[in-house]
Amino acid sequence: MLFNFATALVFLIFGGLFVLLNLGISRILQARNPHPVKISTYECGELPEGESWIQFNIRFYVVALVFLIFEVEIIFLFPWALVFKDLGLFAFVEMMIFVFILLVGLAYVWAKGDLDWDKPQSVPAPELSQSYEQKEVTETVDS
Amino acid sequence: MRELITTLANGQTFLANLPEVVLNIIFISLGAVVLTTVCAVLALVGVYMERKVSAHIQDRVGPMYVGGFHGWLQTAADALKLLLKEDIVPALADKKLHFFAPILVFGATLATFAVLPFGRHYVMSDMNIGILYILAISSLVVIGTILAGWASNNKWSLLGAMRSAAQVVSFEIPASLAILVIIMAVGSMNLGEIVNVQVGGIHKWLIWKFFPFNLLAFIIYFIATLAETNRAPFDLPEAESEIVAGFHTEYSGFKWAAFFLAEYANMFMVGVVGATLFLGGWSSPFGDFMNSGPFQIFWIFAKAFGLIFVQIWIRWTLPRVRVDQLMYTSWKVLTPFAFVAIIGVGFYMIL
Amino acid sequence: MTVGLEHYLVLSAALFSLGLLAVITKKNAVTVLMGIELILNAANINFVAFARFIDTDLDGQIFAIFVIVTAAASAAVALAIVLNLYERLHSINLEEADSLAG
Amino acid sequence: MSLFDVIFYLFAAFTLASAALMVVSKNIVHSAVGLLFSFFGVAGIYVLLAADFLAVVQVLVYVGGILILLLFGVMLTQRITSVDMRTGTLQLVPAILAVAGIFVILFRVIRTTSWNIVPEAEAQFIPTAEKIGYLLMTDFLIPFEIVSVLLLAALIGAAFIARKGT
Repeated sequence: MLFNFATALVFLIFGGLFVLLNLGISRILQARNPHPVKISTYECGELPEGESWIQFNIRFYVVALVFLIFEVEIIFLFPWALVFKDLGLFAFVEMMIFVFILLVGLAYVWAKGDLDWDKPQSVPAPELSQSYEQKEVTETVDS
Repeated sequence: MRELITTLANGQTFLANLPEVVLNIIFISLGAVVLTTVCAVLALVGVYMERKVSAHIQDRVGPMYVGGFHGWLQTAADALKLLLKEDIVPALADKKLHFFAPILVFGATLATFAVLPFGRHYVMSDMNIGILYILAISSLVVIGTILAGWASNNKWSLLGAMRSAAQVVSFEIPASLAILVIIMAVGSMNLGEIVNVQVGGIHKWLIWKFFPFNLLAFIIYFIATLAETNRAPFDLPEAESEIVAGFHTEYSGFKWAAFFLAEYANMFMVGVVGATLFLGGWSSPFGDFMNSGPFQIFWIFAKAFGLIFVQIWIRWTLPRVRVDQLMYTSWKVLTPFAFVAIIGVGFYMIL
Repeated sequence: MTVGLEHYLVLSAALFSLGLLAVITKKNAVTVLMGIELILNAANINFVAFARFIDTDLDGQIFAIFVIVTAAASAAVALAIVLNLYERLHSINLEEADSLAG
Repeated sequence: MSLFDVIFYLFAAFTLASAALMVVSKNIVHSAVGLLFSFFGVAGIYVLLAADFLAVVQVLVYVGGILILLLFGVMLTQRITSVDMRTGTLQLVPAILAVAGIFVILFRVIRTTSWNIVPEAEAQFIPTAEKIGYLLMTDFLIPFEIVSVLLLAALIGAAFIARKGT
């Protein structure tokens, strides 16, 4: 058992080392032309505006919350699934009660609309102004 | 792997003189190096395949020039180019975390390769809770993504990272529940044992067992992993029309390549796990025919690349979904159906 | 094998102390929560160590699983409260949040 | 000192160092990274204690669940500039003294107690997941079902509180 986990750990470390090694190689090979514009924050060529702070929607939190609760449920479901073959009906009923209680929670957040993200409202397409349309047409003809 | 080491230690080679601990360390490191290379090469193959398949789907030819035959060296040349590129770190970025995030993401991806069975004896770490380990270690990738987005100190990076994290965690639940169906049927979390019950031909594959519930579970698993690897039609975190390149907007050079390699390695990992759980893993679909030694590696690769091909095919067929549709798919379609599959299999097994 | 129960217990005690330090010194509510998680981890190490060295049944490990579950539930509720607080006060500094008037 | 001991000391040092990083760090995201390493180190300690299932659960729930939730909480409540991300500390010196005192007391207690350790032979490295499944379905059935109620309460309560804030 220790051998298996040690192997996994070595793999994790080697993955990191692989990136480090290549970063080192890259450091030797790469061209370096530092320029203040290069290291400014990228905003599609515009000058960066404001701080990179966005008021995130609280729904991100609710999704993470529902995920966490179900993740915890899953850590009980896995050992249950291992012994399910042997224990049969009894274990099945127990687990169904467990799952049902948690599905009530899912039903709650579902009914309260916590899982609905804001849908884009279907706005009728704005009428194109006459002059704009004409300009488009003439430009195409010209080119 | 363990047996191999013991045989070598007991054999009449020069290796027999070394203590077992040293042998273990040598072999684990060797395996790690080999699989790191395999992982990188697989990512390159995956990128090449994506380009070629997408090109043919769109009725063009894709890269044709580099390396002669159908541009097969194109991705290798791209990798070389990425090594030569300047590594730009934004002035406002958190330098330490900016550096650390790609390492974490690639390391976590490679760590999942340790337990993947490429054949009856070709598995580095035959862990008894292998599949749970994969689920656990994959969550490090999410953390790496959030850290990368935050460390870049860029609006789009952060928004992309949050989107990516929310998406991955939402789809992790249906994926885990679909995997659970297999564990119920086999009674083991060891990937090797899961394959062992499927040896003997295509009719023994677990996807056909408990029809139609395992098939349903496979479909759920496939869709969920599609979203977990940020593939189209669920590639919102990288929706270039909305948020530039998502969480790796501020990454360049090899740090960016690390994310890219990790993404394709993840695709491959997901394909191998899907093939192992549902499609017989390394076993041949024709019973004993071509089921020995190296053929096992061929079969697992063929199945995994088959799944990757379907992923690419879907990417170039379907348009991107909206965020609300994404959440709808995960919580209101896949999760309830995954529970239906579990309950259905439970009934099958009791009756 | 020289590493025994006491080594694990000392490690756990040290981890507990660090968590406690975070809880009593930090002003930010989220950091305080992180400290609480450290304390729970320390307790878990004790449970598992006892399960290994004193009571070789797995009861200690099951307890640890229940502790993890409780930690998850408490983190979920606590963070919800923190978010709520932030919406009201636009700060999650615990010194400013000592009013019960809501 | 055997290899096992060396690994234990490495993991212990790693866990404590990253926990210290979490406490010392002024930046809250750096604190979260410290916490990440610390959780990971504790998972390693679990493996050394022959609790393989628990180690994976530790990573799955703490790193994959709680830490992500914490990071989401940070992103939702902080202005993401380095100035505002700093978290101040209160009464540092007396707190360190008090905590050090507590640690010394704990250390003394651990050293002086005579622990009733069972013979080493019984403590083998055997897979635990299946046994935990049996125990949950038999001896720990009532707590197991209560957990579902607890989780339900946490889910509904937290969703309710979070929604009220907006």
